[in-house]
Amino acid sequence: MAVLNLVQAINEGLRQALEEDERVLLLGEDIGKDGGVFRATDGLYEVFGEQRVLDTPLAESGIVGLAVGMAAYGLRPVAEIQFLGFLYSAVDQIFTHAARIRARSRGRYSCPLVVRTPYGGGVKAPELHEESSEALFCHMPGIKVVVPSTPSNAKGLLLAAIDDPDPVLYLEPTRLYRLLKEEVPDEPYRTPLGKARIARAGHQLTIIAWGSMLEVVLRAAKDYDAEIIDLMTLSPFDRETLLESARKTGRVLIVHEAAKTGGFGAELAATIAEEAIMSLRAPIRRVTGYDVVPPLPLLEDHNLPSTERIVAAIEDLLRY
Amino acid sequence: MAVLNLVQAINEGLRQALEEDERVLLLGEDIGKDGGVFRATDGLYEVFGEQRVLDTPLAESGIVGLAVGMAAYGLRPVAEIQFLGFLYSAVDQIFTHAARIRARSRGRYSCPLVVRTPYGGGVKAPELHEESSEALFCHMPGIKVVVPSTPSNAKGLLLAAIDDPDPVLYLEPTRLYRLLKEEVPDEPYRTPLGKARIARAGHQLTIIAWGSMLEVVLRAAKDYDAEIIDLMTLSPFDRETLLESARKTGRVLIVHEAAKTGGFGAELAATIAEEAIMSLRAPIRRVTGYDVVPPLPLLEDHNLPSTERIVAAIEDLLRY
Amino acid sequence: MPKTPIAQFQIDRLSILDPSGQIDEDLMPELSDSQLLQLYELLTYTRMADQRALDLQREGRLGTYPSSLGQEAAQVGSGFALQKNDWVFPNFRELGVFLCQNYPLELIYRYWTGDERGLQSPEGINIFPMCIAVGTHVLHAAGAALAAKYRGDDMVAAAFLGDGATSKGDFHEALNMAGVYQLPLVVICQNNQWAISVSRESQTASETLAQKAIAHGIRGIQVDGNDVLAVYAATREALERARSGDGPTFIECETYRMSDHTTADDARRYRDPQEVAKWQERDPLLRMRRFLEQQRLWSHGDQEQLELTLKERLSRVVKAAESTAPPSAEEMFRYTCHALSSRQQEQLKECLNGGP
Amino acid sequence: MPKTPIAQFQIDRLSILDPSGQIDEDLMPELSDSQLLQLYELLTYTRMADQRALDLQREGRLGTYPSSLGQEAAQVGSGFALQKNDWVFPNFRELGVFLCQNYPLELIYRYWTGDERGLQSPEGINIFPMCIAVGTHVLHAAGAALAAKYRGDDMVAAAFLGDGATSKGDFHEALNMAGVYQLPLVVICQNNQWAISVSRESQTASETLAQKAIAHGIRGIQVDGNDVLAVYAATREALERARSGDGPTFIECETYRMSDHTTADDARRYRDPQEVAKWQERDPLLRMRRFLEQQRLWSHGDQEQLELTLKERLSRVVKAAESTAPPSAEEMFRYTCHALSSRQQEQLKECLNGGP
Ligand SMILES: Cc1ncc(C[n+]2csc(CCOP(=O)(O)OP(=O)(O)O)c2C)c(N)n1
Ligand SMILES: Cc1ncc(C[n+]2csc(CCOP(=O)(O)OP(=O)(O)O)c2C)c(N)n1
Ligand SMILES: [Mg+2]
Ligand SMILES: [Mg+2]
Repeated sequence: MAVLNLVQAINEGLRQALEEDERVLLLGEDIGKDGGVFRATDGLYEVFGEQRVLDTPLAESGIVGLAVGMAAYGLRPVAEIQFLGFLYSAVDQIFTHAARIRARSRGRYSCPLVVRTPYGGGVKAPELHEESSEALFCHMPGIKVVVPSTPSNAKGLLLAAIDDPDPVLYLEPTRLYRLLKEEVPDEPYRTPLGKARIARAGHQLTIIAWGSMLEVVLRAAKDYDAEIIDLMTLSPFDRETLLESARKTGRVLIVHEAAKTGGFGAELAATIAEEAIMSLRAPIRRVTGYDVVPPLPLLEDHNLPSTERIVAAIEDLLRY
Repeated sequence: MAVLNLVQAINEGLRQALEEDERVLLLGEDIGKDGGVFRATDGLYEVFGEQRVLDTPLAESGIVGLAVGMAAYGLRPVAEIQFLGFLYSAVDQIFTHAARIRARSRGRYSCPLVVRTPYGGGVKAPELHEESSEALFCHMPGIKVVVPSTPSNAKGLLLAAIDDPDPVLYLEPTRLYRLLKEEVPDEPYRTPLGKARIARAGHQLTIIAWGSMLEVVLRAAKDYDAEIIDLMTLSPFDRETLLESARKTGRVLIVHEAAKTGGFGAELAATIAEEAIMSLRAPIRRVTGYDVVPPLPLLEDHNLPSTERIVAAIEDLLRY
Repeated sequence: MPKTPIAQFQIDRLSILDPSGQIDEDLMPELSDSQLLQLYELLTYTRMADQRALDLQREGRLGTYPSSLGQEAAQVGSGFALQKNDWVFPNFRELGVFLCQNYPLELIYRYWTGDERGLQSPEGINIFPMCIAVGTHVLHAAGAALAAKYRGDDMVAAAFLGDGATSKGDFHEALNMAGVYQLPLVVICQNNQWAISVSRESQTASETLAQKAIAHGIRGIQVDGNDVLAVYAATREALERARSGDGPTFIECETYRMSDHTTADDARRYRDPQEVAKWQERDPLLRMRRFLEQQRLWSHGDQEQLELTLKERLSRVVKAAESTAPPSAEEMFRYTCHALSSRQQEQLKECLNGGP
Repeated sequence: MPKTPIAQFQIDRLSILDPSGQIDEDLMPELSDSQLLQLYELLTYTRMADQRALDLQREGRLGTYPSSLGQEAAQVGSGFALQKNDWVFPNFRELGVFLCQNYPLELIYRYWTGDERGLQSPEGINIFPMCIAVGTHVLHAAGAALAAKYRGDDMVAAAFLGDGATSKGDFHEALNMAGVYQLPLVVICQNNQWAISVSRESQTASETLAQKAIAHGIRGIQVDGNDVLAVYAATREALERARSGDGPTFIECETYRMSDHTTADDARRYRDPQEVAKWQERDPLLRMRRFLEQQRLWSHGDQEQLELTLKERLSRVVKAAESTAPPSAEEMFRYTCHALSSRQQEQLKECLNGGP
């Protein structure tokens, strides 16, 4: 087993997908010769050539729309959008087409497409380079949303996403790209979509997080007997695991980077309030980014959930 | 006072806005000579001319982007998007620009823009003509989301939206356009944004709805002592009114047309579960559209919340 | 200010068959007599099937419907040139193209009653679902073309759209991609002069729509869209070039929407009846019929016979469409993804128990 | 297949000042000696301010930064032609345009440290915030132009973008709108041959970028973008036309990105150093200096003096930028909407109490 960071694990996953299945093609801006602005596709153009690793013109709706056609024709395109903030112009292609072609054609066509994109904050990058608008895509029946949190689940989830017969939005926490390294099995393997992971078992409260926030939560909660759930797939999310843990601990804290109002934490809280409320001993708390336009680097630390804010919420919950 | 239906009330509101303020301009597809596909702008082109009522090329991102520039320059554009389903290609202009220009320029520019669009189901219309994806826009700090439910609040909310110094998405429930008529004051008046309305006071449970669902809820709950809240503004929503009612009744039901997962009901439930849970006697229930691709007319009644489903949820809540 | 010219472009217009039924022999594409008759039958079938849809709509037996009246030549001329292995990415107003591909008409009728099953293209017919979101589907055609090129398949993707659609950003992104990758793609624009109430002149300041190709370094041509032979010839040439690796073409067919935009529209609100009358004279069926008659390939009796046959066929089609059992609610769930989430399973159960 | 030509188009290229410093007298725009010197000073200031930003970035005193090296003529030539009442809609690489408008350089430095206040254009300077979402801002320029036309204001909107941006749908939607409404809009493309690692040829199959205007029925012209006089002349002509109601123009300035895409990029991964060397010979400053020297308007001593002056000015600017207090967290809330929701009020309180 090699010791890899998250972006290396993704690179390895992509390489193995290309090797395993000639239907797999990569497309995106600067993913060819340049190897991607974060080097996620480093070396793949050289090995697989411009037939399978396509540099595209600067057109995000175009990239996704093209990939929809490729997927419907029978390929398994993996599109890279350079940053989540640039996916907004492709929302129409995702919502109107990728998510619906199976339903619209009553199964005659489908869309086995993966859209990969770096996302999230904490990297002091320019405007639109730190968006965390995952919730938008979780309200759209027909697509899946996946967020890895470690090198090994990054690779496994990516390969599972490529296998999936439906479109998957695969959000790569930029802050984690080179933050942690771990041993990653060499062979291709799949981490099932739709299943959460108990990152740490515990009894006093349940904390739900994903992506880059998981790492913050693990640090913040290290002195508490918290059950920490790494959601990994946001849509469809693993209701059973969440509800079981909420029923067990009776206290729930949800942490995400995105603005609070309408964030994905709302759905998780609502689900628990609908299905496990009778087991709760305390309010369901959310520690999130504020309801503000995502700030530039000098202010971003004021906006992102900090260990202090998480600890304060834990303490508050434990008082009930 | 004239007796108007909802689309007539909107037409009157637009006319009065054009009369009152020469900064107000309308733009959109087919809003000129044709008067809009639902006749919302009927007669306005004739009165105000092509300088103030602009037919646009077929380009939704273009319409919103153009309006952003007009608003920043000092006008008060009111853009019509023919159906909410066609706003997806303008999401980038809304999220990246309309919602952010004030923050990005630190107040030097702002975006007093209204985007009007028919939305919602129950009218047996073709694909993409019955979308109810309001939740997407409620997760974006910097814009407001408004949904009228009666002719009189339609006019008042529209004029308030046009006055607002920030961008407002004004969603017009298509099913209500000609469903109900009522007396609407002749003079221009404003219904404040951000305030919910108690459509019916009650004690046993709280039901929250908006737009076309309000009418269904009023019918379904007629034999129950339910407090029915018409949200009217979804973003920012009237937290105080909701929490007060939830604390009073101890039982909450939320009804919306959109798919359940990640719908705006999630935020409302989460807010109540965070701030009023200790007063609740029952789970927070949501009766919503299913998590499916919005169906075409022959199946749509299977998807939209029915009075039966609402009654079943009420009965269920009252058992606690 | 004087400057150095560095690039020159020209847009040509092709027309072969004039309103009186005369053809330009030099330009006439190779078509056997039976093919010529087939073209005329398809034109007629398209018109009659369209009229039938309008009748059904008026009787409340169909939902909102967009008529193809007047655009039959643009649709049949291009649809007829396609090969079985080609893929079609239609707009929503291409009845004639569907009929050329032998797409079951009853499915089309069912679609317009609000039944998704109407868009389930039968195996062997590669038609994508009609695209309601105007202009967004050319990218899918480009993507399929790219996939076919990658695989070495002998396939051309044909996308259909209207004049209004050329204003959408996606249209340009698609043409640009097609140019960059030299895709086997033919984009066929039915410039019917109107996008609901917005006239061609209010839609864009460009003199022709064909010249939009120039922006993307690909071929563009304008064709008399009421001339089935010119549309056929231009499409066939573009398909051949695409098939032989010579890249994409954009074809503007100048035609006219003789009807309202859809059955929900009233075109008298915004357009001059004289304009409609003027185009009446350029009717695409009439001129093909005149040509065939002049060639002694067609007679009054043939016409009567054809109309009778088609009428009977249409009755059978309507019967088949209307005797189909309505779709089941379960389908909403089945086709959203390949598998149901646990929440969808619960919802399906509730839906089947509770009913609407 | 023979056809009838129905439309013809030509793209011209304008160039006035050649690399050796010779000008084409016939094409030379009216510029006083002091204006010519001003142009050269702006070119030099742009280059030195850019170099200073790169230095600051290397020292960790600035965030990611996109250099304008090599594109000074395209920026200064166009920026200099603008009038005070015109509005500018920049991309993110137009340092020279900002400096032409007297936009405070310290604000630009502050912006690139990650401070929104850097984009708060001072009253009297009508520059829109730099646009990071490539190609999306031309629509805003078109909207402002429409508003100005409606009001009868003597204003032209000038939008700046790169070659890559011409692939975005929004760019085309904007040009089309501008054509339809005949807006007072000038769109200035800095074709610097690269969009990060994607070359001009891989970006689009069109021979020139200027011809993209043809799709929308508006004027398009190519200019030698390293020739400050040609850029100035073309921009001034376009502005005059726009101002006099003659509609929009699209200007392609052919130039070259001499640096990496940004400080986060390493261009050696994807481009040939020989190409860079070739463009080195066409340096926009050098040729203007040669011209001025030949005109006896400039000497070695002047150059030394100018560099000294600018160096001192830059030190003051950096000091001003770096001595500014950091923004307060409260600003995140204050500028999201004109008023805070009750939830935002609570959040603000928490934020100010808790700190990061
Ligand atoms: C993106 C989008 N915007 C608006 C509409 C509403 N609409 C339906 S058809 C139409 C006009 C289309 O005009 P054109 O492309 O010329 O096609 P035609 O209807 O003439 O066949 C409009 C505006 C739509 N379906 N999709
Ligand atoms: C919509 C969008 N997609 C992707 C990016 C990432 N990105 C930043 S600059 C750039 C290349 C821009 O090329 P060009 O338009 O030629 O401008 P240049 O950088 O050469 O000045 C890319 C892809 C972006 N900022 N916006
Ligand atoms: Mg049309
Ligand atoms: Mg460039």
